[in-house]
Amino acid sequence: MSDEPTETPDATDETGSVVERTQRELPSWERIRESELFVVAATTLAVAIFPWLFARAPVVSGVLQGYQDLATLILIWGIFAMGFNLLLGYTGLLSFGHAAFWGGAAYAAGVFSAQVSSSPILIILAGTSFAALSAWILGFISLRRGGIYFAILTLAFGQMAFYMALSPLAWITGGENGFTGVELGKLFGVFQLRYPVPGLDWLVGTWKYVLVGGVAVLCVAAANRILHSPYGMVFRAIRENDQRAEFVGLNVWRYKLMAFIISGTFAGVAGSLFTIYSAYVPLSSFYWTTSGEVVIMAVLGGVGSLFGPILGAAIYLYVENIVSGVQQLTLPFTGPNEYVTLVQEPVVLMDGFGAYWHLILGLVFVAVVVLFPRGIWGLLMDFGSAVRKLGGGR
Amino acid sequence: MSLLELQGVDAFYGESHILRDVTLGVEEGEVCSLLGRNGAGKTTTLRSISGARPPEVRDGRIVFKEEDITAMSPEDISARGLSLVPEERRVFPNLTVAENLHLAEVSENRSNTVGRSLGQVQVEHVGMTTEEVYDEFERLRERKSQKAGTLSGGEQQMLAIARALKQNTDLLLLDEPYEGLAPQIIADVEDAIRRISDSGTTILLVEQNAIAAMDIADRCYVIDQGSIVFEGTAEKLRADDETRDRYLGV
Amino acid sequence: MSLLAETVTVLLNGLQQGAIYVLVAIGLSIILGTLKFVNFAHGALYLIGTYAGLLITLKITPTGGKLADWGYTTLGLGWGFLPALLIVPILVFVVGLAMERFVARPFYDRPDTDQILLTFGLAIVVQEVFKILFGGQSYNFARPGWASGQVGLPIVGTFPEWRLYIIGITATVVVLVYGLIEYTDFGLVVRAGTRDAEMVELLGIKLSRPYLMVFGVGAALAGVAGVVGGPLYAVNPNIGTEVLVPSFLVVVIGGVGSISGAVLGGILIGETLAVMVAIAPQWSQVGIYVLAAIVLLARPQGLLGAEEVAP
Amino acid sequence: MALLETHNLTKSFGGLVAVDDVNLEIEEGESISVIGPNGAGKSTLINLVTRMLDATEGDIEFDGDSILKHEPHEVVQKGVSRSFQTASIFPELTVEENAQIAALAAEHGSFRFNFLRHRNNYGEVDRLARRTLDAVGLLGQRDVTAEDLPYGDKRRLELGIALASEPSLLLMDEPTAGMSPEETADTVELIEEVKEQLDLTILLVEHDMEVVFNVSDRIVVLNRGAVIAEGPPEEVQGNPEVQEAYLGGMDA
Amino acid sequence: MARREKTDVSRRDVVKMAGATGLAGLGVAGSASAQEYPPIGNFPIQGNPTFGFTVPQSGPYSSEGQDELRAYRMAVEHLNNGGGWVDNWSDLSGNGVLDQQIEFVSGDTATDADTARQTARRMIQRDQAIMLSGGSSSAVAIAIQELCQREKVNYMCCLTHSNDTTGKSCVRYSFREMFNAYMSAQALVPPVTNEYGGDNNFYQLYADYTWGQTVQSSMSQFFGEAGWNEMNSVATPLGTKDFSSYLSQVPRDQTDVLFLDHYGLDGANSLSQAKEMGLDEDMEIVVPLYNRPMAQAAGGAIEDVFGTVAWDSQIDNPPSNQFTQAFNDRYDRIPSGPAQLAYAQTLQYAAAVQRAGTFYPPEVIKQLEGREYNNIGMGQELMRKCDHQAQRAVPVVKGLSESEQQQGQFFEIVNLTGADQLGYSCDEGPAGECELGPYE
Repeated sequence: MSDEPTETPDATDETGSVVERTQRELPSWERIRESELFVVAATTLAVAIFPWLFARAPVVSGVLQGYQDLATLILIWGIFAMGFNLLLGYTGLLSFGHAAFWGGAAYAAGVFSAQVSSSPILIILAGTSFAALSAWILGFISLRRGGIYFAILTLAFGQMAFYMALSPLAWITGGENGFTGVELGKLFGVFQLRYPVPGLDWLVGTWKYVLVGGVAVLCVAAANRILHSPYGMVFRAIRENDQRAEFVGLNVWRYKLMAFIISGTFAGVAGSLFTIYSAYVPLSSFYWTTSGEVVIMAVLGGVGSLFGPILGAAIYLYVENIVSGVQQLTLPFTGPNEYVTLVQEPVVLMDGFGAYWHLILGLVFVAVVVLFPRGIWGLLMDFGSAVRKLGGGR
Repeated sequence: MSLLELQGVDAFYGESHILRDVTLGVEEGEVCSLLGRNGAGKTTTLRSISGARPPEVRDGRIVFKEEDITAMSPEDISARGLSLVPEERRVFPNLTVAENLHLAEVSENRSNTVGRSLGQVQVEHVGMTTEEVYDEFERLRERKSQKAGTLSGGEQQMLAIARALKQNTDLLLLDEPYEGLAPQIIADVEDAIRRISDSGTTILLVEQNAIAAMDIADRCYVIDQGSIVFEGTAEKLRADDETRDRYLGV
Repeated sequence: MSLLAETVTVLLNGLQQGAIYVLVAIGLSIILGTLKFVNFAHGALYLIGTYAGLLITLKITPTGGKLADWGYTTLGLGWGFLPALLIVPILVFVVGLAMERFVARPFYDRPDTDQILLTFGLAIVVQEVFKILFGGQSYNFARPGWASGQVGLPIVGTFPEWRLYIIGITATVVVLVYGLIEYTDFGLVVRAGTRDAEMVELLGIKLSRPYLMVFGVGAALAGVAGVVGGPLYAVNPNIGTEVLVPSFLVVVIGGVGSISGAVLGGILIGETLAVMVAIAPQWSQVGIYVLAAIVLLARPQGLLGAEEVAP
Repeated sequence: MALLETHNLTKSFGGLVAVDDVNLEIEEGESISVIGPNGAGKSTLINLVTRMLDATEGDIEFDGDSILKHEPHEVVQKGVSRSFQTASIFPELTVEENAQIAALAAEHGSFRFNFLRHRNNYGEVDRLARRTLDAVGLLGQRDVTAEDLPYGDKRRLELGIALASEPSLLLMDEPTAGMSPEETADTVELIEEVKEQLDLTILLVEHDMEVVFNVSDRIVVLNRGAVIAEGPPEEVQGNPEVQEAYLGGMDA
Repeated sequence: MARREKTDVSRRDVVKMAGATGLAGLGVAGSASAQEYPPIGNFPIQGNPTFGFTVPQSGPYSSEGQDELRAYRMAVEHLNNGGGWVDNWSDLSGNGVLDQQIEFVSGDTATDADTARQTARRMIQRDQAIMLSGGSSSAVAIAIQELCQREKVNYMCCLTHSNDTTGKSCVRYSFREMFNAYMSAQALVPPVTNEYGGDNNFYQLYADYTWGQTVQSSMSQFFGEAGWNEMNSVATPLGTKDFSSYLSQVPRDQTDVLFLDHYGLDGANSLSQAKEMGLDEDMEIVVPLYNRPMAQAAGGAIEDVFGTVAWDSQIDNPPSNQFTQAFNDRYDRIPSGPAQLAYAQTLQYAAAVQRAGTFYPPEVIKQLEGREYNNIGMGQELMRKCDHQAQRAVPVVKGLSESEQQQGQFFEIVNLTGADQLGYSCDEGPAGECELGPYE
């Protein structure tokens, strides 16, 4: 501690400025990775090659057993989970009622498409606005209480939305049958969503994917920006010590409400895209299991990061749609249908394996909660940095 | 050997080092007083002795009746005949006076919970009966079906002491029993402490009200910044102006 | 049917429907109040109770699930209902003890959110295990023969005997639990521990055992609910989660940690359902959520919640 | 006019009166210490002024306006900042971010719709944060995660957070609790430094007499919720009533 | 519902366009004969033709789904290798379909429209299924057939009873062998009036969604026409488990017959609770549509309760017996109604492909439309061109007592109400609301 108050940082602490200088000269991998441009570019690239890799690439897609629409669906849920995580992972609020925003947007988008305009962009705007508005109202009420009360209140409101759609509002929602009257027009009045993209269909498939992928990149960019805006810091401050945040002069309640609305808005974007994707709105989009699924995705993937929840969504949907169809679990490279067959006779590890998919997800989820609070993404990051260390890097 | 001995105890609250190499002993039958300013480490010492966590004792030993109790749980320590009357009394406001007292009795029926670890240690004192307690503290008898939360500060202090007496106490730890009490009430409490001491219970009294404590104590320790800075009889402390002035401000 | 008779019937129906929620909610409430532990897996205990009750009471033929695949053509002991009513609570009590020891205890110091996530995951696991073993379809849990009839009641005419038994069993259990908490040493320790756990330990009382007991008793109550509620509806792996959500509402309406609150909340929810059915059936399910929202906004600590709960 | 005034301020919990009819005036630029035995109501007083607790009776005026109707964050915005007894920081954020949060609240008010503006565009926030960290001597550790700081530095950061809110009145709740003698001395020095530098009015709650006598222009003594003495350190020290209630015993 | 042909373009159309720009589409290959028809949906087929079976494998109807899947598997085996009905149907060879061996994929619907649609998408897109079949609830069937219309893939409904499936939600690409609520009501009238008399007061509780509403309105209509007097009908919201409040409002002294228009689990609950309240002592109870999981969950409560089933192994005619026999030989169990539907629908489709000489969906559809047949054990039938609804006999059953019930046997057949007593013209009833949409 110096005796005299000094103005310049350099004088106060020389080591600090040295560190800073080295960082300026040698931009570290971490620093590049943090930069906004890099995040958006990397996301765009990943989104662009994802469907090819997943559904069409030689060997890889055969092993993965993926298909185009599942790639689309993963992005949609990825947006949902990523937005949800702004609330859970960054602000520390656990909502069990986000189905209300996903489902609300999906229905609003569907009804809008049938009644007002079938333009995909307008549909998304309509659904998203509806979700944001609902989030504002429900957040306003639910945030009166914290902790478990918040979780239970949001759960209750989500269920209320479900029962509203089921019965009293069945005249507009289609009740149990879901909403089947979705109308889809052309993107920007030009591109038919179902058409492949000329020249790029081997890569991204249809215009529908381009729309969803484009929105996904925008959402990642927006979420990334939010996290690097004052909000990102305030959210984390609230999660870690909301009393202190209040006593530095921040209106904690309003920031919490904003976190809720922002995450509800992301859920709305995703819900609207879901309507465009499936041209149908199932009643179960309001059911609390939908809220539960997004919780699982976020936690599974990793609540501490931007991309963790997207990974979580991918894993969840992959297991739900692909692994659940696996009848026999065989040892890799055994049996005739493998790309590399070592043993002709398949070595069966488990029969009727697919039926266990939900149980497996449940067990993995519990394991993540207990053992890896940073989720699978966190695990991968740790692994990555361990490898880099081994490789002699910093 | 002393009834209670602290041998070079270092205790931490999280990362902050509160007790530094504290060594003290309490002899059977005496009233020993630990004095010091607010924040000097008195409460931490008592919490360390009674097994409450935090603080964390990272170094040194606490020996009670020749048994090392450093790492024991509060209930095991209590079972060995050591009772704490904590700061701010900590009576259960949602229970009646009678229930508060009865709770202390529940701990006596603990053969099933701590019997094994109790081993051969002899329990010498048997706690007072409820009647004896009420005889001691008439006021509590009048209020026995009242919720403890509705009692006045002095009454709550009486209840906290009474509750400790109902246990099979050999050593009573009193943490600032006079805190926040009016002078007349302080006199009452002091009276009660004297009588308890006369009946043969050893007492370790922690106070920042040094004069009141010196009045009642046989022997005194003074703690400052987490270290023992004085040890001796109350007379010796009275005579030691410098210590009093420096560490106690009197 | 006269208006009076109709009203009384509706109220009686509500009481019975609320009774199951009361049983589940008391367990949730005392565990939350005493141990500060949020148990989203409480519904799973109800589920276990129901299946255990079914298997003790009857012999069933599994028609789906792995047990059927493995060649079990009949399952169950067929001992009848009364043995089930005795055995199941003990069984679920033991399950509750195990849950406290291996699930809850390591998580007492973790934030609420982690507790919710953990037990939510656990609830999924339990439900899936049942689904895999017994199949997703429903089983008929026949009411015991001695209680399957009607009883004549003044004003209402007749009322299903089994439903009266449910009200009776629930009332008895509630009184027993109330007595346990209010008039025993165990209850005294629990009530004191709810307020100031450290002080209880400083008094020489080990709390881990009473905590274990609280969890066990709470679980056993869910088990009782499973046995008496099972025969009301078809039995399938989803009943656990179905009962959980309204039970949580009961807890927050009544006030955390309060037995009488849980009773009041349960009756309110049951009556709301029953009355809404009579007035505006379309809105009956929505009604209980609206009720919960109103209560929570007007009285955040719940109707009989004494403690000011941290926001 | 005084910067902070309390009029007949009273707070009772159930039957217990923790703060009893307190009338306090703090002039701008003054350093005041509130002392008193444990349970005298010192912390309650701070909690009342920062609106953490609702007053039972009486009024609190800051800069001439009653603040009783305001939320805690609004009071901070008006210029009343506080430090907590235990280091109340944001453990998983870096030291710099800890300060930035407070600086942000100071520069941008309690709430703003700026969720799409990059943080790099807030130079003034950064400058304020750095200046504050410099003032508390933590600038060199600005990239360290707060929870990894040694205890003394955490308390320093705690003070830094309070200062980054750009207060005109700083309330400090036992800033040296749990510190070693050296740390305590450093802290006293630090308080005097920042007071000079930032032109602060300080209300200090403290039990360490050395700290109190070093730092304060005026001392207020509380006992059982009520003010029993008030005045310059030397005067208070000699006051027999204070001796009796706080330092001594009944028959001193 | 709004028409969507304007905006609807199949992927194969698009592939053509992509091809025109000189780029590889989704990989058009196929035999020369297939080239006679333009690509549409998953036509032309690459490799072996694949059928997709969407059945509930989890959830409350999973046992029913398993039975359906057994029947589907058997149907594919028979198509490929002969056996069962294949041996008797002149259209079918027993050597695959159009001499191509059939493969199949199965997927879970979980009796949830969302899951079902996701599964169907996977089958259409990844597995290139040329035909889908399955479903054990109307919401699922409607959700899938709507997708099939968009994707131009044939869909053969399995168990779906709602009027809407071939009413206002009907589509060109879907066909229903199963009868609907409208026909259930018609079928129930003769035996029920015969048993309980022609002048009764009846009361209905119905599930408040499209299926329940169509059952309710159909019962009102036909029992009203038969001279019965409807006292009231009360909607019970979906999600209701406890019907006691509704049941206690039924006026015991005036009601002669109570209709419980609930399906599956809800039906089991409402019926058990009605019996529990002793309503059966004062009135007769009718449950318009039975299925096995429901009977199982209701146990003895179904005793003497009238209802209809898709099919029952006790129906005594050569195709029925032959199916029961084949199923029993293959799986050692008695087939359920949906199993018969699953088997029949798969074979119907295959026969239509054989007749058309191509898998080209519009041609297959034309072969199915207006087809008359009498080979699946339901008497003389007609697959109507106007709404794709089979006009066929409906089995009316009565529940057996608990002691008489055994594995796979829950009902006794009371009547097989013939096709001539059922049905409605193409401009009335549900068909009046049906617009099938385009072939291509």
